[in-house]
Amino acid sequence: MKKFLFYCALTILIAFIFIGIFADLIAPMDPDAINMANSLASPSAEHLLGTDHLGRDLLSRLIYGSRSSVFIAFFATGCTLLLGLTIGLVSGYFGGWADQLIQGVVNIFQGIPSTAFVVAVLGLLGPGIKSLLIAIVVSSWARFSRVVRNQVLGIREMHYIEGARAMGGSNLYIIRRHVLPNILLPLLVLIATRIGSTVLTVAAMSFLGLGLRAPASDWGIMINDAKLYFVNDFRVLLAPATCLTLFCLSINLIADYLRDHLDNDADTARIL
Amino acid sequence: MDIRVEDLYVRFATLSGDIEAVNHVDLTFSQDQITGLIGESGSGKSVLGLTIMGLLQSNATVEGRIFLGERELISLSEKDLCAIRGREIALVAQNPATSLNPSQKVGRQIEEVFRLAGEGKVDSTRRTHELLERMGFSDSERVMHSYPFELSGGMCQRILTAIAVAAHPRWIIADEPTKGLDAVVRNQVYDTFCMVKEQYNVSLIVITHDLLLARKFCDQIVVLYSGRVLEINTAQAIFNNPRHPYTQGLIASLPHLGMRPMPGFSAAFTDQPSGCVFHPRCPYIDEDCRKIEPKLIPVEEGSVRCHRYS
Amino acid sequence: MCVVIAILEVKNLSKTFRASRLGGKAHRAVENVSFAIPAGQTYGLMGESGCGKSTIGRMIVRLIPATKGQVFFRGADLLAIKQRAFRPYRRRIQMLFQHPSTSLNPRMTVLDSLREPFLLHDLPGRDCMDDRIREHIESFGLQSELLERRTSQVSGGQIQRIVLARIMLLEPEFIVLDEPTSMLDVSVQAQMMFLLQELQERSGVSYLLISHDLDLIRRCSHRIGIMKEGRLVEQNETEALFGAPKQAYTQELIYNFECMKN
Amino acid sequence: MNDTLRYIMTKIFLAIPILIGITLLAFGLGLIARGDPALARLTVDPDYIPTEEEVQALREEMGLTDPIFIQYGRWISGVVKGDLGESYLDDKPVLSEMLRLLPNTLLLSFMSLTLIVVLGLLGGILLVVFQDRLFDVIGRILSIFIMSVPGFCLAYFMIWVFAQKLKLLPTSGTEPMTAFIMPCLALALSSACLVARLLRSSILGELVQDYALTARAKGLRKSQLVFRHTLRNALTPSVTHIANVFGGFLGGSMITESIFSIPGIGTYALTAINNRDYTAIQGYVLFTGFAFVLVCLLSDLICSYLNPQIRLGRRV
Repeated sequence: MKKFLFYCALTILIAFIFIGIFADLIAPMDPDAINMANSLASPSAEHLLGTDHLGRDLLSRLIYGSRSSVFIAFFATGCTLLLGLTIGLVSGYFGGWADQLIQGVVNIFQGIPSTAFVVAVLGLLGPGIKSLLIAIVVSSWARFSRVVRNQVLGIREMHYIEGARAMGGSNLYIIRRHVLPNILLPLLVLIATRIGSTVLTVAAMSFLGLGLRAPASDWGIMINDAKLYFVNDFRVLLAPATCLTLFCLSINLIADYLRDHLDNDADTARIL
Repeated sequence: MDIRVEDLYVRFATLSGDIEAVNHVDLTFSQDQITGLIGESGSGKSVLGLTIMGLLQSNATVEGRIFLGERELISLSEKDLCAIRGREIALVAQNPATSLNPSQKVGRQIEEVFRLAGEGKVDSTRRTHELLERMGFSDSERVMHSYPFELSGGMCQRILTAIAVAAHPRWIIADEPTKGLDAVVRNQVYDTFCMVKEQYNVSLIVITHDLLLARKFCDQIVVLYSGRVLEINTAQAIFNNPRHPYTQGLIASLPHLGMRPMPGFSAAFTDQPSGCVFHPRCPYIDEDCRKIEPKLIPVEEGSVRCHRYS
Repeated sequence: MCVVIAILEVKNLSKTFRASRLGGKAHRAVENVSFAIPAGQTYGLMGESGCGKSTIGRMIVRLIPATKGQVFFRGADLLAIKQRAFRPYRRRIQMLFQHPSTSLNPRMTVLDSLREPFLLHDLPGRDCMDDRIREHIESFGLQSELLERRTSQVSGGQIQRIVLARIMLLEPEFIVLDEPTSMLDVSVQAQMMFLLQELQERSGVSYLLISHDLDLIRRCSHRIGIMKEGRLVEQNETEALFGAPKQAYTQELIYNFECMKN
Repeated sequence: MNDTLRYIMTKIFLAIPILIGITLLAFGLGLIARGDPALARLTVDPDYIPTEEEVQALREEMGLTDPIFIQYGRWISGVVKGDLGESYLDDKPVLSEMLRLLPNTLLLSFMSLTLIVVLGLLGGILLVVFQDRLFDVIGRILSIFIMSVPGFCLAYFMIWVFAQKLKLLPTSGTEPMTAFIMPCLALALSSACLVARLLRSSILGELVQDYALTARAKGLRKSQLVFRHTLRNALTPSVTHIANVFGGFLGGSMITESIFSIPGIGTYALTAINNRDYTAIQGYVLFTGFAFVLVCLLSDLICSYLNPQIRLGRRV
């Protein structure tokens, strides 16, 4: 059952990524083509999901929307991963004064709630994709590195690390061969949840008008556009909201499955 | 009241296949005796103890029967078992350091047993004091207000024993009471158990891999290997005249008795040998040993599961 | 008494751990410990848990830095050698740890773990290391089908053997045995110690055996040191120590062990 | 007791450098983003092109040529006196503006907190009690679904159902009190589901610990075991999570406040950002940071109460 849900979720996620990459080929229409004569049209053969208040094809906008969401989410998470992983590894593995210094900085960055942080940075840098990326990375690397550090601290005490050191393995060798493989699974859970929350943040910021700007196709912007019209035609709101929910659901299911797997791993080790 | 185990079979379903932890065991633990269950890790001795208490995890399948006097325990409902646990059969769990709730004061954890038995708050506190003093704590007031992590391993072990005897059960099952303890503390544990045995008139099942403790403390000893009983005898006879080749090898492995190693390793749960479970490691191996599983054969006052005595 | 050459000599070794939190006290784990280990022999270090005996082992192998003191290995002061220059010694001095459950990387197969010495050092037979490994572990009484398994599918006794086999690939001259059998059953302990003694006779390797089990230490070491709260209270040849223990603490320890046997 | 007191003092003491760090961060962010206020002020009138000397003079007058740490000192001494500066927009003092809007945010935050605590704890315990039965399975699937619905989608959905179709609740504003129901749900529902799941898994984790075996061997039933022993030990991760969420709420929830037109800290920050009002943003970062750190401090103290091992100085 769990496994089935996991594969479903994985299929959905891959589908989103696929649609995002090949948006140009898949989208039936130009997402920005305005046709005021045909605004808020119901679904038809021409417009499978109907049109929005400016007569733009809803389906095409959704497809292009997944491009920006998926792209920003993966790119921002990648940057956070690079920064957070490096800092967390250094802090956890080497310890000492470097650790103390890094933890001091991490504590300060963690002292501001992440949404407030993103909003503030965006407010100061002005809207746009670049500032959105910067805002997300700056506000989330600290939490990421903290998790990595705690994992590494747990592993550092293991005899196989000491054994490799006693055999003459360099720090780089030990990190590559012993530390990284053993934090991989928790790291995957972390990455999955980060991708999910990043998509949400991007949508939320676009919704507030701080992220991407209209007329770009983005789920958050579509929801923002829809807020004046959904009373009469709930469809214009439902479409982007469903996409967003589906994406988050698949991420949550994947993270949940990985977390279960994590526990099982620990359990088998304990029984035997 | 004796505890009688009839044809007990316990299996765990795990990801890497089924594990048969206890394999058709017939045993009688007689009243007023101390029975030692000895065996190495993977012999199923702890599982056997937990099965008697009905405390196995949900992935276990139990077949067979366990009698406490006339009552059959396996078929009892969870509610009836709760009435037996603590009041008729009590447990001293292994790992004293982690077997007490870390966020509750020790006093409250002992009082809880009295409260469960239906006593009032004041009475429970008073009796906890008495109990702790009996257990050899001179400053029972301070101990009662300590958290488990503020006490040493030996003290935690005594608290666990106190919890077990609090409701005056007929039986106590002690699971690895000396595991990981230093010699001095181990002797203290032994003294505590002797005291408990004398003052509380309780029958004990001691599950242990500590052969010396078993010899000194137990009347009857049961040797387990791969979930099967290999030999039952009095403690004297087991150590002075071990019959089963495994028992012989085990005793010869002790550092002060020569430390002569046995060949081979214990069989993995997932692929057990045919015939006698011990045959791959047995120095007296015979053709029958490979094919036919031996029965438990009575020899003098004990019994042994080996073809050589049939 | 004939003159024996010490392979390892520890002089005034001390370790103080800094306080782990604000306002805490520094912990003096080891204080001024000195002893010498003759080549080809076993030195037993006995003490109760928390007396600092494992810390000594880790300082000798340079897993943790010593606060004070010297460790001479064949005349060279190990603690004074620079990090880079120490690398050759990593082959000659090895350590076997207490907990089998964490001694091998759970994400690697046994074969991967055994390949590590070849990857880290220029050992002979590097081109056909898998064959060498197979041959090597069979001489340790292990079947080659173990090689494909992961740590969670191997028993504790087998893991300790695998780790020992890995150590012996490096052909060390000295091994610190930090409670190598305290997590194992008696019969497996006997096998392990028998194997270690056999190796000593064959290759002349010396051991520092750290344990809290007096019977084991007595059985397996040539010379014994008794530790209490970071200090070495008494040391002597095995039989002399048991024949005439001088310190009250030693007598108490021996008494406590004899107690269980009667 | 002595140890407990020392633990609390240490925690408070350790919060001070973090607070100082936040002031630095807030000041730094403002510094990076504001550009040259002197130039900005002189170019307000588009027809007038100031000379370099004039700009320089104003810079000196405004203290912009001083070293950065002196500027920081000036700013921080104002902050200590409760002066966060005046808004560029309407020259109103930032602090008093925020304090004026605070009650709405506080009300919303505390209502949501209550909802999360009640729903999360109750849900978590029920899921454990009915473990592996129908209630547990359906509850887990439902909760993971609700968790996945973003707050602002949920908000619009509720407006559509309860305000537009059923006409039960007002869509916006702060009057009457029922107006807070939907914003509160939109904020709290997904966190409540997350807490329930978190609590479930941590209680189950505690149930397989050794001490739970001892407790069961005493003859405790499962429900007694959960309430008397495992719940307290299992609460720590949930408390930390709730504190994180609640600390975020105190900084104002821009989206919810703007959807339901509630004048609060969030809407204040949003206006400030849309108008490039850097003093106000600076003040907002400082305010949310302080509120967040204090909430986290409180949650640390609650955790140390729940788990005496933390407060009595032993490693956990």
